[in-house]
Amino acid sequence: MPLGGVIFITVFVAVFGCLCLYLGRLCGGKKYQDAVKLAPYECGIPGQEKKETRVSVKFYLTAILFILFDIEIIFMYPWATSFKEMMAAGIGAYALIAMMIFIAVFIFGLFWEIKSKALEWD
Amino acid sequence: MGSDAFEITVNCIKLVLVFLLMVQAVPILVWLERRGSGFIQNRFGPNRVGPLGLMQLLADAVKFLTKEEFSPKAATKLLFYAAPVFALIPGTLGFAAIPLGSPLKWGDYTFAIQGYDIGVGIVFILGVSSLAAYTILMAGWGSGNKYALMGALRASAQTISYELALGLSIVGIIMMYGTFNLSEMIAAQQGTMHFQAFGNTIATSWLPNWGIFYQPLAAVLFFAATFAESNRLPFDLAEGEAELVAGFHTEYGGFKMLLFFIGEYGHMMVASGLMATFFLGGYNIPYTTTEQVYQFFLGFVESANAASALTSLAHFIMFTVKLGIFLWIFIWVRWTLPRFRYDQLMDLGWKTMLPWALANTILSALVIFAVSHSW
Amino acid sequence: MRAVKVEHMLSTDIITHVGLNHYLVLSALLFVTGMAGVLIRRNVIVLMMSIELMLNAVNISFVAFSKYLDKLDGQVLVFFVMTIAAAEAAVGLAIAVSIFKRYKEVNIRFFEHLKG
Amino acid sequence: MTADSFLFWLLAAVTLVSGLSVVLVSNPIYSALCLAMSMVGISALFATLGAYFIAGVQMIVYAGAVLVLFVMVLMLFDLKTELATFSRGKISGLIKIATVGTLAGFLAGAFSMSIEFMEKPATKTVVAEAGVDMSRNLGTLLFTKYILGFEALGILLLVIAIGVVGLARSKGGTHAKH
Repeated sequence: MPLGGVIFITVFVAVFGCLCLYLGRLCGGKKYQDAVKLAPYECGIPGQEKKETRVSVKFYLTAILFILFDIEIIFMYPWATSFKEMMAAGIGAYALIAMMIFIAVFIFGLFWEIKSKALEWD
Repeated sequence: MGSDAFEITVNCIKLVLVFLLMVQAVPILVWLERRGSGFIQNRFGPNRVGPLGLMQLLADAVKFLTKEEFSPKAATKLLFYAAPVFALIPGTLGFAAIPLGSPLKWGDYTFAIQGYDIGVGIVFILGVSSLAAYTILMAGWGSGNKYALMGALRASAQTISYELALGLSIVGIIMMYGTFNLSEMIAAQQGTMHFQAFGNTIATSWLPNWGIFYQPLAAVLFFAATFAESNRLPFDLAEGEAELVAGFHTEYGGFKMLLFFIGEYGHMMVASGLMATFFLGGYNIPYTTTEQVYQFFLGFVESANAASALTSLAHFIMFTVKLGIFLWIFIWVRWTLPRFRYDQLMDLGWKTMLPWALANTILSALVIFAVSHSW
Repeated sequence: MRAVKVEHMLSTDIITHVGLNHYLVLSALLFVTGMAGVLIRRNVIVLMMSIELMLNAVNISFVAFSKYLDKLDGQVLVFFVMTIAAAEAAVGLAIAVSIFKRYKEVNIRFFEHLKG
Repeated sequence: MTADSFLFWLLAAVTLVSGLSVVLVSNPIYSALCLAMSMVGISALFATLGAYFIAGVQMIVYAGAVLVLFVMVLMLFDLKTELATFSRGKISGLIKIATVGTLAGFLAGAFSMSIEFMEKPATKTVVAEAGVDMSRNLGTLLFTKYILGFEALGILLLVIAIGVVGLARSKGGTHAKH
């Protein structure tokens, strides 16, 4: 079972990364800290106190649309693997039409989003 | 993982070796990138330390090591330190799932020249590489710096947007080979071009049986999407210096930065490996099948074990060459194309690549359907 | 019969032989964890995460049944559950965010004032 | 202890601990990250059950998409501020804990009782190890028996995609604050 290998290498890499960090801490130069150095880096300008960042709502709208379309794409995967087998089994035309209806819905959604300017960034 | 202690041990060592292969490729790639960009821009690049500047890698590593360990006050310590460690994981896990050479038959054992042979190869790699978004978000938010946060949000929005085109462009390939398994895909691309159409076999002897000849559009889309996935120029909006300092790793330095570097190059290697596997026949030597190569080596050495080992080695070298070609394209593109604007980037992902990938899927389905009947 | 069963339980069999039961109990524990989250947390986004946890607990039992009853239908259902869960998360977050943008509030108690 | 059971216990522990910390950690961002960890654990558990394709989908959809959305929203709006983590009230808290406890008991009891009826199929040795064949059958099943549900989900996703854009654009309801 490859799962054991996956877990092994994950743990190994994590340990390797931690060791690297530790090594960096061990060999790192002298510690010198003052208020300016510890402040968030803002290209030399004194940082603003409040980190009230006005972020565009587009980011999360993109993320939501990503989820929805991603699932539609994932639905195509099992179909894609079994398409040839379904053709061999004689239900190829049926599978093709079923998928084309699904893709038509997908395309309609995509063009709706483009038309409604949900994907505009400016 | 294996049936007996010997096999398990070998498999574990193999995994570690694959990881080390990935890690040690990073300094070479950095050197290549710096020398290559010097070459492209008609300047020297690092050429002082050692022959051709090769020792520069060592000097850089030592420099990274001696940098002061530092974390800003506003940082959330746990996330700040966890992010670089996690940055290694997606690339490593993905790279270990790519076959690097033909399976080595040694006595009763068969060792796949890859970290692990996962049945659903592509799905696993896609799943693992989608975890990379966490690294970026953790680093950006954990730094407590607004540039870092902005860079992280941009980077993750970009990554997930191009994941759509990436995921959709390979549907045609999965359809064509009828499998998720990378080894089976490579096996299907052996020899010269031949395929079944309208009930009879069509064969040519002047083209290798590579995926790129069946799915050229998918190849372009996939390769473009992987650039965005690995945050490389021309899509490195996450670190547009003019606006965002250095993106989500603004506050990182020293070894932590190095770990991010390894993660990024790991991404590039996974992308190049997948490109080679899907479109250039993986480890196959062009125009030949694995069996032919094995027979060829069997003519030189008597033992089947040695011939199998030599076959694996030849295939591994072939794969490395293909990997190198794509990695070089990554570097080449960096100094050829200008950076996109953010809205252009998103438009390209959603409004151009996604519809084209859809068109590719529909076209592939129709063609496969039409061709498979002898009407 | 009973005594045999008890002895069976006391041996390390329960640790070394993982079966359907183990997966079901794990799924139940996860489900209950998620439910506890729904009941005791106040942040509406954490509530949604707890609901995701509950749905996933159910998915575990689906897949476990699918394996031990040797039928793939369970996996198809998992597929559907995932879709519904993702859709629910998308809509729920959209609502939560639009309320947050307007009222700067993500407390679930606050949402009671929004009725009628 | 065999390798399989060791993997199960390890993954079960990871999943449960991170699941519990989703509920118990007060910072929502940590909650979301713990939930992501838990999802990865669940995905690995699917793999131990031989459902490799579903495991991959779990990684892509949950760990890679849904939770990224959660984390993103939490970071965008910095929602951790000034909010009591747990709901107040001793009595209602007691009732809640009792409810959860009872439900847990019921579930565990129901499972352990129902298991006796299912011992026969449970002992049956199961499907092929390779995950590929499974997912292939999955596709066929999805497109024959569950075709209606499949198309319906396609339309559901379309409706949600349209609705979400409307929601994200909405300027608020009828009950304006000021």
